[in-house]
Amino acid sequence: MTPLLPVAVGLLGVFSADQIGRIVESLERNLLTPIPLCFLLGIICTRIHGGIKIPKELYYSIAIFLLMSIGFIGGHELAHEYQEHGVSTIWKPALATLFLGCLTPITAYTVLRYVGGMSIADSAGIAAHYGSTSAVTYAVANSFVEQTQHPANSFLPTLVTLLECPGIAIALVLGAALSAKERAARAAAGGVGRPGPQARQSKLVEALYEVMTGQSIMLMAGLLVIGFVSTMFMDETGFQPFYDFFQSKGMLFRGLLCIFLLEMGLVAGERLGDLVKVGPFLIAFGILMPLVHGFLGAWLGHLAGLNLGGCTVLAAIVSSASYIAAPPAVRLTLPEANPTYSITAALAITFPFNIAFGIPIYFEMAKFVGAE
Amino acid sequence: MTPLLPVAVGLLGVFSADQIGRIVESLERNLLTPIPLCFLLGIICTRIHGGIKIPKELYYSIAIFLLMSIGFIGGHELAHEYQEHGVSTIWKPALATLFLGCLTPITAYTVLRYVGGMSIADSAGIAAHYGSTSAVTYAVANSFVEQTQHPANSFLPTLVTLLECPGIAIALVLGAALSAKERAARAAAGGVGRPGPQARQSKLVEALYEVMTGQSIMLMAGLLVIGFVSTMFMDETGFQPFYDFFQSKGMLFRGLLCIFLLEMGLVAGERLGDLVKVGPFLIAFGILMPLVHGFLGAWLGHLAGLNLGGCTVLAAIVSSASYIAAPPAVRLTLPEANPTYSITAALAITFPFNIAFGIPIYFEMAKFVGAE
Amino acid sequence: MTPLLPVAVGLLGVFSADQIGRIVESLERNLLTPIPLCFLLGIICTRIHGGIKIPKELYYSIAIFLLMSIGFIGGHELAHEYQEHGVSTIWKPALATLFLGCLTPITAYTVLRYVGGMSIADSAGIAAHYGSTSAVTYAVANSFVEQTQHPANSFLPTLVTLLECPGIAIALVLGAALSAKERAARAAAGGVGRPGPQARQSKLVEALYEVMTGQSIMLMAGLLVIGFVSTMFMDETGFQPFYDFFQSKGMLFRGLLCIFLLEMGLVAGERLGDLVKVGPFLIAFGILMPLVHGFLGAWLGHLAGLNLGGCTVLAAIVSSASYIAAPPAVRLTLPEANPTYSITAALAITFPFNIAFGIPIYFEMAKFVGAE
Amino acid sequence: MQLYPLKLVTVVGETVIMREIADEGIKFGATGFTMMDVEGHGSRSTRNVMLVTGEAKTRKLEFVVPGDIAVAILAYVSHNYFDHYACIAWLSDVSVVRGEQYLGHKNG
Amino acid sequence: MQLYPLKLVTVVGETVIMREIADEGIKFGATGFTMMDVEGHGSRSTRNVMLVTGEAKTRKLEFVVPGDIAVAILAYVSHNYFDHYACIAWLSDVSVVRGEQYLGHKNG
Amino acid sequence: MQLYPLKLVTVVGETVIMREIADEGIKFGATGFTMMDVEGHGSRSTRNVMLVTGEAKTRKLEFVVPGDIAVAILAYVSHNYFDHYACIAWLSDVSVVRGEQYLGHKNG
Ligand SMILES: Nc1ncnc2c1ncn2[C@@H]1O[C@H](COP(=O)(O)O)[C@@H](O)[C@H]1O
Ligand SMILES: Nc1ncnc2c1ncn2[C@@H]1O[C@H](COP(=O)(O)O)[C@@H](O)[C@H]1O
Ligand SMILES: Nc1ncnc2c1ncn2[C@@H]1O[C@H](COP(=O)(O)O)[C@@H](O)[C@H]1O
Ligand code: NA
Ligand code: NA
Ligand code: NA
Repeated sequence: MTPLLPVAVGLLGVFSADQIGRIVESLERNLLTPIPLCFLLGIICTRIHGGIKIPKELYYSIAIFLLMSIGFIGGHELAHEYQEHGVSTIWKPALATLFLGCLTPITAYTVLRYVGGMSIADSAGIAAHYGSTSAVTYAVANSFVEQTQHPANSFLPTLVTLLECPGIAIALVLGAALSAKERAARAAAGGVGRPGPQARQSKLVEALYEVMTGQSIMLMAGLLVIGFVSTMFMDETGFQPFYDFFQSKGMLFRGLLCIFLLEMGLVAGERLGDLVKVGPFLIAFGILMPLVHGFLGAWLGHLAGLNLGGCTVLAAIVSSASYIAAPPAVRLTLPEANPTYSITAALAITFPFNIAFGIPIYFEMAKFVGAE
Repeated sequence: MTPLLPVAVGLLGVFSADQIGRIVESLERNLLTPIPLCFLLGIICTRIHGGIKIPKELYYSIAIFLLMSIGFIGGHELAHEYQEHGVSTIWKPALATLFLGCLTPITAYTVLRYVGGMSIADSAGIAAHYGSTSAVTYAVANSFVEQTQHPANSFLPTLVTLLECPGIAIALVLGAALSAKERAARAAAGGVGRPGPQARQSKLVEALYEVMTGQSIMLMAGLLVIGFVSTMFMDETGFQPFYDFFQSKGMLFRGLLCIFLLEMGLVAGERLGDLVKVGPFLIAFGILMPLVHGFLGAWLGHLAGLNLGGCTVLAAIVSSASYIAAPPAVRLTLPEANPTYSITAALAITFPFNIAFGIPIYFEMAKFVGAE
Repeated sequence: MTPLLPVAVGLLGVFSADQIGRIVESLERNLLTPIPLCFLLGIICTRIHGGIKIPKELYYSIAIFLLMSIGFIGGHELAHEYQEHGVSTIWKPALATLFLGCLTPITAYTVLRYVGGMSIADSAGIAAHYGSTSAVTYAVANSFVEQTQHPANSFLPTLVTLLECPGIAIALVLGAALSAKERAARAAAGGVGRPGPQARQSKLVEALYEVMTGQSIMLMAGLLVIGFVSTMFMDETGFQPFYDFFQSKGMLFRGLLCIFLLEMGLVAGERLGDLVKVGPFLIAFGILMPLVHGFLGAWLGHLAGLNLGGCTVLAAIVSSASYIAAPPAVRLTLPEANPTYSITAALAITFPFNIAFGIPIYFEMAKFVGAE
Repeated sequence: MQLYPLKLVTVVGETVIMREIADEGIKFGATGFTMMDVEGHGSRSTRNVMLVTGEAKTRKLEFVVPGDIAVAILAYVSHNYFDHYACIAWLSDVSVVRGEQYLGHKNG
Repeated sequence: MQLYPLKLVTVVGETVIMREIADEGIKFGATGFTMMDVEGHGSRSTRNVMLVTGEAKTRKLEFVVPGDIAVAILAYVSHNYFDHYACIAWLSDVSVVRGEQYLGHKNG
Repeated sequence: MQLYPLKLVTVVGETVIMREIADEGIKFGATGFTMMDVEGHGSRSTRNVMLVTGEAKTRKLEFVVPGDIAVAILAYVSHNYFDHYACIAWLSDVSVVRGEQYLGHKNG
């Protein structure tokens, strides 16, 4: 259907029958657990017009908890890593992540604009989503590798934080620059009160600042520092209750993730109806682009020295698309972009694909490139 | 006061002095625990116009958690039961429950219409409430039997789910059918835009579908399946955090139940003022009908092979009245029914009666019919 | 700057270099823990216009949990204390607390009116805040002393409850009485519909009743009774899950306190801008008054027989200012008082000062007066 | 600034019926609606039953529509809900920006 | 469709006083009211103090009433709250379905 | 009871633009505004993107202002948001208590 297809099929094609077998097995192990099943329940409920309604305050509160938890436990583990190895093990993965954060919006834009033939605004808008990351995909991937007894390197939350911003920034600047001419023309015709190029630019700066100081970054980075500092300065008994509260293997994190995924399923279910609207290209894009980005993530992660779990998780977050930070930023700066496209792709295609199939595939990819 | 009285007194009369003594003792053991005491605190607070205000989002979030928890742990226990006995132990209690679900709205309707002399709509509306069930009464009854070291059979949550629908359906269909003539007459006189019998019927179908795919059923049945599947396919370490989160003996379930009951008390307290409005018949109905239904539940439960805890819990849920699923369904399909009657009976009479006195009485009833 | 300064400096001056060293050390130990760090994160986030937004329902729900927890565990410990010592150890601290509750609004009023030269309404309004107490300051102080292995006496939650009301009452009555004349004059000039002295008085009574039956008192006192009763009548296995849920050393309490303090930081951060408006006198007042009140608390607490942790916590709560119960009561009864003054002082000055510096200082004060 | 005179129809009533009224308004030709949670007190408000769910008991619904559609909606509400449900409905005049968009499909 | 001309009184102000105004409106003869949470900004909005509870800082209150009751409510609000509380109040014309129900008991 | 005739400007639109419009209204001279969460349905409401945060997707904004400021706000909204954002805006007449306070600074 698209040039992406052979590439992706190629990526999967290099797996032997044995590896395919293992993928299927870990798919099963992954799918028949409460977290993806709750997502499925949400989708089913929406499709049959069932009555589950998660209050948005609960949903949002869980999001806050998950972000704080990712940050805090990340900071805690980072402190241990730091005490043992200094920054020697961290800087390479950090650089690799930043590089991927800059690369993925550009690959996504190129494919959308030149393969898919979408408008500048739409291409840039969708690229902003795929250049950023989804904290919940991180959480699910992290749960997956912990369950397979291959926990990721401790500093992965740091990488999530690093990955959040640059992709959105690059895509928005790209979109703004490229569509400046078109807009200038329309603005000239438009008349009174219309924001000129300057208003546009100040809006762009504003939107970027808002992404960088947004909820996700502030909570993850903030709690990362807090987790780091408290680990360094507190004794263990004092630290324990905070650790128990936030720990990602604990009952609160896993249980609340179930409720969160239930709501995600409810929302994604509503978007399934839009699949027809977005057309086959975007559906293919929403599945194949993550596979490509995921492979890059696993591969560069391995080169940068991440372990098997770490490569898997990095692949998952690089391949994932943001649906919290990106949408309002794109809406404000690229109003011509149709949000139905980007949200449907990120939420109704890529997210469920990653949760159900992507993560086990990235796990095998990570093994394939040699991570352990 | 009503023919119910002698029946109920009769039911209690068969108890020996010794058994009465044990009822009093287990009343005390039941009443002086945080869950009913929080309910009491709520009532007191409302009566003295105190300032406790539980945000409805918290209350609703706890309801979601409780329903998910009941389902998930039910599914988990069911998987163990199924692995050991297949369906041999389950089908009889399931049939008994369905039978009770069909019987109780009819007994309730009959008593309300012919003993109480209430209108068709009001009788059917209240019967819909008493034909369905209250998940919180289930949770409290379950806590009670666990505290008395007689845990109920594992598949009780399945029975709660089975009990939710048929009672409402039967009562609404009954009410709609019986008052069709009256309505037809009024509709003829009413003029433009008034919904004819067809609109009524489609509304009834809609309301029944809404009850069947409502929040309670979807969450309990959905999580029951999820709990079942994950127990079958996951290893224990992976399953543990989910179990810890949802388990009904755990701190989250019990603690959140306290907060929930506090809010129930606040709401019931407001309704206490309506006791005068509803009159002595409905007050008697709200206490004696549950005793009758409860006895039937304990007895049929025993015949179907439930253990002592199981009979008690079945009695409690059969006797309980719905105040979540039933009210909007009744409001939509039987608009002439006065909601003050049904809600006051369900929430301000039967619910507190069951929480405080009913459950220990059903426990003794279950012993009396021979359950162990 | 004000006569308070020498007094307070004097209080600190009596410490030896060694003690000062220990204060600095425990400051560090206190500051570099998650609870104050989350507060700091909140302040930073607001100052840089970051995007953290805690839904008010989450914030309010945590408040409810904290109040219930303080009460319940207090009642539980009180039951143990009572079983061992009767009321012999409790009545003296209770009297001391009541005395402090009556004294502090008067000292505060006097300083504000005669040293600061503020208006009657403003002085009374602020005094009402400082006469009452902050449950969160209690929670943080309690966490602090538990971390230093000097847990407070079991009945401290009782004292928090006792301290809540009288201060507000005294300040409001004072303010109402003293400004009655001014108001009478203005009311005469004001015309139709203006509430006369009687309306004012009934409003005062109403406001006092509302404070006494408000959320804080009802939840703390109510759960205190529930905790007490359940400890007396339940066996340990039954009690355990409730204990685990509410216990103040547990993960829920500590973890949720982090989220709560984050929101407090967000709110306090917004108020920091008002520091300029309130001027240097009120800033000094917000720091020095608590030191004076704190010293009185530690000292009288010691005389009444409290242990080291108990004296510290009593000092913290006596010195703290209410920002939940007091503001609406003051707003209703003293409308001329400018709420910016009282809220800024209580929330942006005294609360952060206490959390960061006050509590360790009170700990040393308590040692200094001889508590152990 | 070209403004277009239209009608604002406001309905306040118990939650259980409001979604239905909104859908019916669209059928009558309204191009959209705005709905919000409110707290209400009236002569029949005790009829309100959404007691123990996360929903508000009462909701407010607004349509910006041409006069004929406005009257049709009000007639529908009056005939179908006034007898048995707690609700109130009224009409007011508004001048709408680019109001020609809201003339509706008038299939009611 | 018989519509009845009445007045819509709207008051927006800090939460602490709104319940009182609603009760007073009922005393003036309103048959009911509708209240909702809003977010407000005005010249005195920093007076707003419900900072740290679960309540909104500002609320909006509406009465559908006959003209004389409307004026009585506005006068009451103006005299009692405008000096020291953050609030605003206005009046508009509405045509109410079955409006005779809302004429009020006029005991104000 | 002295009442002052002013205009009520109402804007309903997707959350992402509403704060901006409120701020702009103040710049045009409004002395304040009132904003609230609503649920909306219209011709373009699928453009609404605040899907997965705690915020409402749609908000409603009201200004009480003199006629000239009202027109300026409506013109601004119409020119800047009607093409690409889901929103609706209208004007109505109100009589405001102590209305001289809301004449605005007219620096727009
Ligand atoms: N006079 C009124 N002014 C404003 N709102 C009203 C009035 N009367 C009733 N309402 C609203 O309409 C709802 C139903 O009113 P009712 O049918 O009188 O119980 C109430 O819950 C209020 O929200
Ligand atoms: N010009 C205005 N337009 C709309 N609402 C206003 C206006 N001025 C004030 N308000 C509302 O009235 C409340 C109190 O206003 P104020 O007394 O000016 O602080 C504010 O919080 C706003 O919700
Ligand atoms: N005819 C209407 N009546 C009332 N509200 C409307 C109407 N049309 C649109 N709206 C509101 O304006 C928002 C944006 O509308 P639209 O731009 O048509 O998608 C919707 O979400 C509704 O809240
Ligand atoms: Na990505
Ligand atoms: Na039942
Ligand atoms: Na104090």
